[in-house]
Amino acid sequence: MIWQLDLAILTLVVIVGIGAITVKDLLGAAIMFGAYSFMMCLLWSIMGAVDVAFTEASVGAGVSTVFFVAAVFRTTRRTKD
Amino acid sequence: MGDFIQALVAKYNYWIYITLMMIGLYAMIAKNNLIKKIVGMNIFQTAIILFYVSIGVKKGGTLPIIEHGHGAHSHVVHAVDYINPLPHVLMLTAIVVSVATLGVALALGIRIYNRYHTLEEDEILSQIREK
Amino acid sequence: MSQHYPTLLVTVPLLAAFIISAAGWINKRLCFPFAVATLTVAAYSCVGLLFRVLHEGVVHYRLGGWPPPWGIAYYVDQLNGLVLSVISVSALINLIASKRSIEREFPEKIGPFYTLYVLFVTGMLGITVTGDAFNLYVLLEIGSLTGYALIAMGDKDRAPLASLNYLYMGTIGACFYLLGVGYLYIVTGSLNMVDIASILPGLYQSKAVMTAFIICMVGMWIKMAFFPLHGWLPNAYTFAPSASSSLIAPLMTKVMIYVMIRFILTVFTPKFAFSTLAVSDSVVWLAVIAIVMGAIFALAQRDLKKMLTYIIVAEVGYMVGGAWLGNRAGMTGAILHIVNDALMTLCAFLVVGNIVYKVKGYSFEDLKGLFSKMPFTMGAFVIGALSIIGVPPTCGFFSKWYLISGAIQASHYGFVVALLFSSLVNVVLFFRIIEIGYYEPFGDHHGHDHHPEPMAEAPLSMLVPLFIVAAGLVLVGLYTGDIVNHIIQFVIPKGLL
Amino acid sequence: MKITGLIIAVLTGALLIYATADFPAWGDPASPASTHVSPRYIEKTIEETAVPNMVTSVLADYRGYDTMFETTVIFSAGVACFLLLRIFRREEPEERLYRHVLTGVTIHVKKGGKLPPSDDFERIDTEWTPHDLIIKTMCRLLIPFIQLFALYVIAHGHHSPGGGFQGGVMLGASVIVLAMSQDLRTAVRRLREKVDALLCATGVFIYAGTGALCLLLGADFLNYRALAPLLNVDPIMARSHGIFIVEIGVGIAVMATMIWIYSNVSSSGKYDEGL
Repeated sequence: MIWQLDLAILTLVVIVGIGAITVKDLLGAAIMFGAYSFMMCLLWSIMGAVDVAFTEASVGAGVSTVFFVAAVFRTTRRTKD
Repeated sequence: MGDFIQALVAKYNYWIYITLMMIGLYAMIAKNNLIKKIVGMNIFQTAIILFYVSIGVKKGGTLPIIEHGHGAHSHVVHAVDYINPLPHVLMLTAIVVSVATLGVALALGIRIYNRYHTLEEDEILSQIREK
Repeated sequence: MSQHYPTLLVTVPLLAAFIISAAGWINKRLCFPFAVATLTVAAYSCVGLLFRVLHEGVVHYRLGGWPPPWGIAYYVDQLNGLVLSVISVSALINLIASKRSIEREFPEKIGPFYTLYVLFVTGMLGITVTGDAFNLYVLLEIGSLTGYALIAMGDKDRAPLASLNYLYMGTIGACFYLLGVGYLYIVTGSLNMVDIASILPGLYQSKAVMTAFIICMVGMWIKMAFFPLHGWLPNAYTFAPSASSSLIAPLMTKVMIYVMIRFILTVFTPKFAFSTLAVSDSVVWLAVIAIVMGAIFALAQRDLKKMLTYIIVAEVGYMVGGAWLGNRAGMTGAILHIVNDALMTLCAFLVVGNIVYKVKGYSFEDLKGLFSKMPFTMGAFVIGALSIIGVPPTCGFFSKWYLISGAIQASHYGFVVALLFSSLVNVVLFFRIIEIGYYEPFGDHHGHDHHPEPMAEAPLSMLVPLFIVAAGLVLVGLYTGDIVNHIIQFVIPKGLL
Repeated sequence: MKITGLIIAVLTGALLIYATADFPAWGDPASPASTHVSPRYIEKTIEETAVPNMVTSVLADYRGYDTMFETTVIFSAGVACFLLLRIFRREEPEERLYRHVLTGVTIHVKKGGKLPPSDDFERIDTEWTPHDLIIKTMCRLLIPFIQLFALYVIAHGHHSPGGGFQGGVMLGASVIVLAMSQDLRTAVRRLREKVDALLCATGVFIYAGTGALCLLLGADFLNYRALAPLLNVDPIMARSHGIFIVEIGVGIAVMATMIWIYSNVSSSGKYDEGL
């Protein structure tokens, strides 16, 4: 394990996570969430959980984000917080 | 120095999982927008998955796939050489559960939007009260 | 086949759910007979399993043939058997009773509705029968997801939002439970309940075990709507379609109470829950607040269904308080009340279903003159009301009796007072409804021309199941002694006095 | 509400951090989690199931019962989305857009209006995205390769990361990509809603049915050993093949459900104009 990379991704995950819930645009939040899932997937493959990382890459960063974007497309991008 | 960094990384992992969990929980309780709450819900669930995956980590262990090939059956497999696979299995289930919950939550959100034309909880509640 | 009862009662509904789902696309009329047949088989297996447990003692079943800590195992004792029978029988009765209203409310989507109905029952049965902590989480999610969808099909304006709020709270609850299981796993390395219980005694002082216990309990309390965490329940159950509310209201909260009792009794022995952690007194006080607040909120309501949901909140307080009194009588009362409250809630919500079917409303205004319009339905309602109040010989009296004697034994007089207060409030609540229904004439309040007929009773397919439940209330009351002596007393460990 | 949320989050966080003090050291090979139950999975997986990827063997065999319900969770989510969103009453939309293929001219057709039958026009979504030949062609080219890789992932799950879920999600994603690059109607023409729903039920039925078959053959539920006489192999290989059968079931169910949820969510149940 490369600990510098691990620390960097762990920090980034928190930043992207906070970004996803604070950004004032739902489409932005959906994309941020996709980035968050992808960081998580990297983190898990660093930890050796390849199957979980694979699933997260296809489910979390892939299909979940598409669902979010589809739902935002069907509703609205507006958000107050 | 190496030990210290290892310890820092070790603790850092747990702290990060707890921080992410707090972010998710806070978003689910405090946010006003229904989709934002769903984003928070997913962050919350992913944080728990991170926690489980960290349980499975084993220093000096490799991926949970046994090296095999011709004649590989002869060598003995030792548990210390491989990462614990059980948490990974549990978390595959948890990921699938989280995407299922996400689907249902978004379907409900769309139904609410079609009826009230907003996703802000306070605006919906005031529309309900006006009636 | 009888050695396979433990798995049949889960997998038969599961397999049938897929067939029903496919049948919904081919011929909608096939769905209902399939669902009834399935739940009949499940109920038969559950009752058969209960009798087997009574004769032979604890039943073990290995899924996939793997021995317990490695594979998933079923562990069925008298407590599981009892709760399983109650779940499957009440789901079957409700299915038959609500056929008409389902067909009227969702004519196009009968197939998916029955699919989710059967899957919900599968989830509840699976939670109850399983002996594996993680398997419980997965089944809990099946029960919850199907529950959200069933609830959201109700009132067009309010139900989706109520269901979404339930989803948020339910997900937090389930995730807390999952987190607690993770904490247990990190210190014990096992997921099997019996195996965890054998490892835990050496770890009682560990902070991780204590946190695991607290987190699991909070998760379950959210799911069962224990007082400060009950916010989702009233709206969700009120705005649900009548078929779903009479399915979910009796089962979901009761099953979660079963899980709580299972965790206290089997996973973390009573010694840990009641002695090592000195919180049982505060939990009973929380239960006292739950009962009092539930009763007060119920008084403030102006419609029948919402009033009943707040009564459920108070009843959850009864059971949590009884379980946490930490003595034999209290625990007996809590377990007995799981059975009784499931039947009472089923009876009350079936009555609401009949009223909604005929009157198309459930506010107090709609109840005027109902005793002359629907005498049989209201007759069953009176029996249910007597049982909720706690009048002998209905079953509600006996569980309340055990709860009160447990509270006196633990010298917890606050709980006694709360129980009596809630009974008094229930008297007021139900007599107010009986008064409206009996004395006030059927009003022409709907605006449109609605000529009150002398009698417009619900169809027989809705009345007969209701009568069966009402008779069950009295029968369970009369046979309370047998239930306690032959079933419940084996469940409670000898150490608990 | 913000303050309450903050307080609850901080309290929960504090409780959890307090508990980490008694955790075994991070990555400790001697921790209970690494020594109590899991060693058997690692050491015996080849011997007992003939599957080198332990995650697959634990997922589909040792804890196969969990996985069956996990697939059921996905299935119930699909049915739930359908129940919540699908609208069968087909209302004529206010306005439909058609594009003349050769010239790129867009024609608005009001409610009730009709276009002369001709192959020169193609229907486009009202929330119009400019016609982009590059995206459409690239996606069409990519889709077969995505599907091929997905099948590989399902089939090779015994030896490498992957399996029914990942492969199923990717198969679903290939159809979703088609729906996004062309339009929803094109994707639905390829995979009808009824077929999709039936596939969804069939996939999970394969899983649970395999379990029930073992039951009928006299063993415990999901004990694939019982399949040995049927498959004409020894009991250990029967476990391996049993895992493969249920992985296929999982793949079908997950693929169909992902498409089902996507179509319902992106068209809010109308199955007409999607993302």
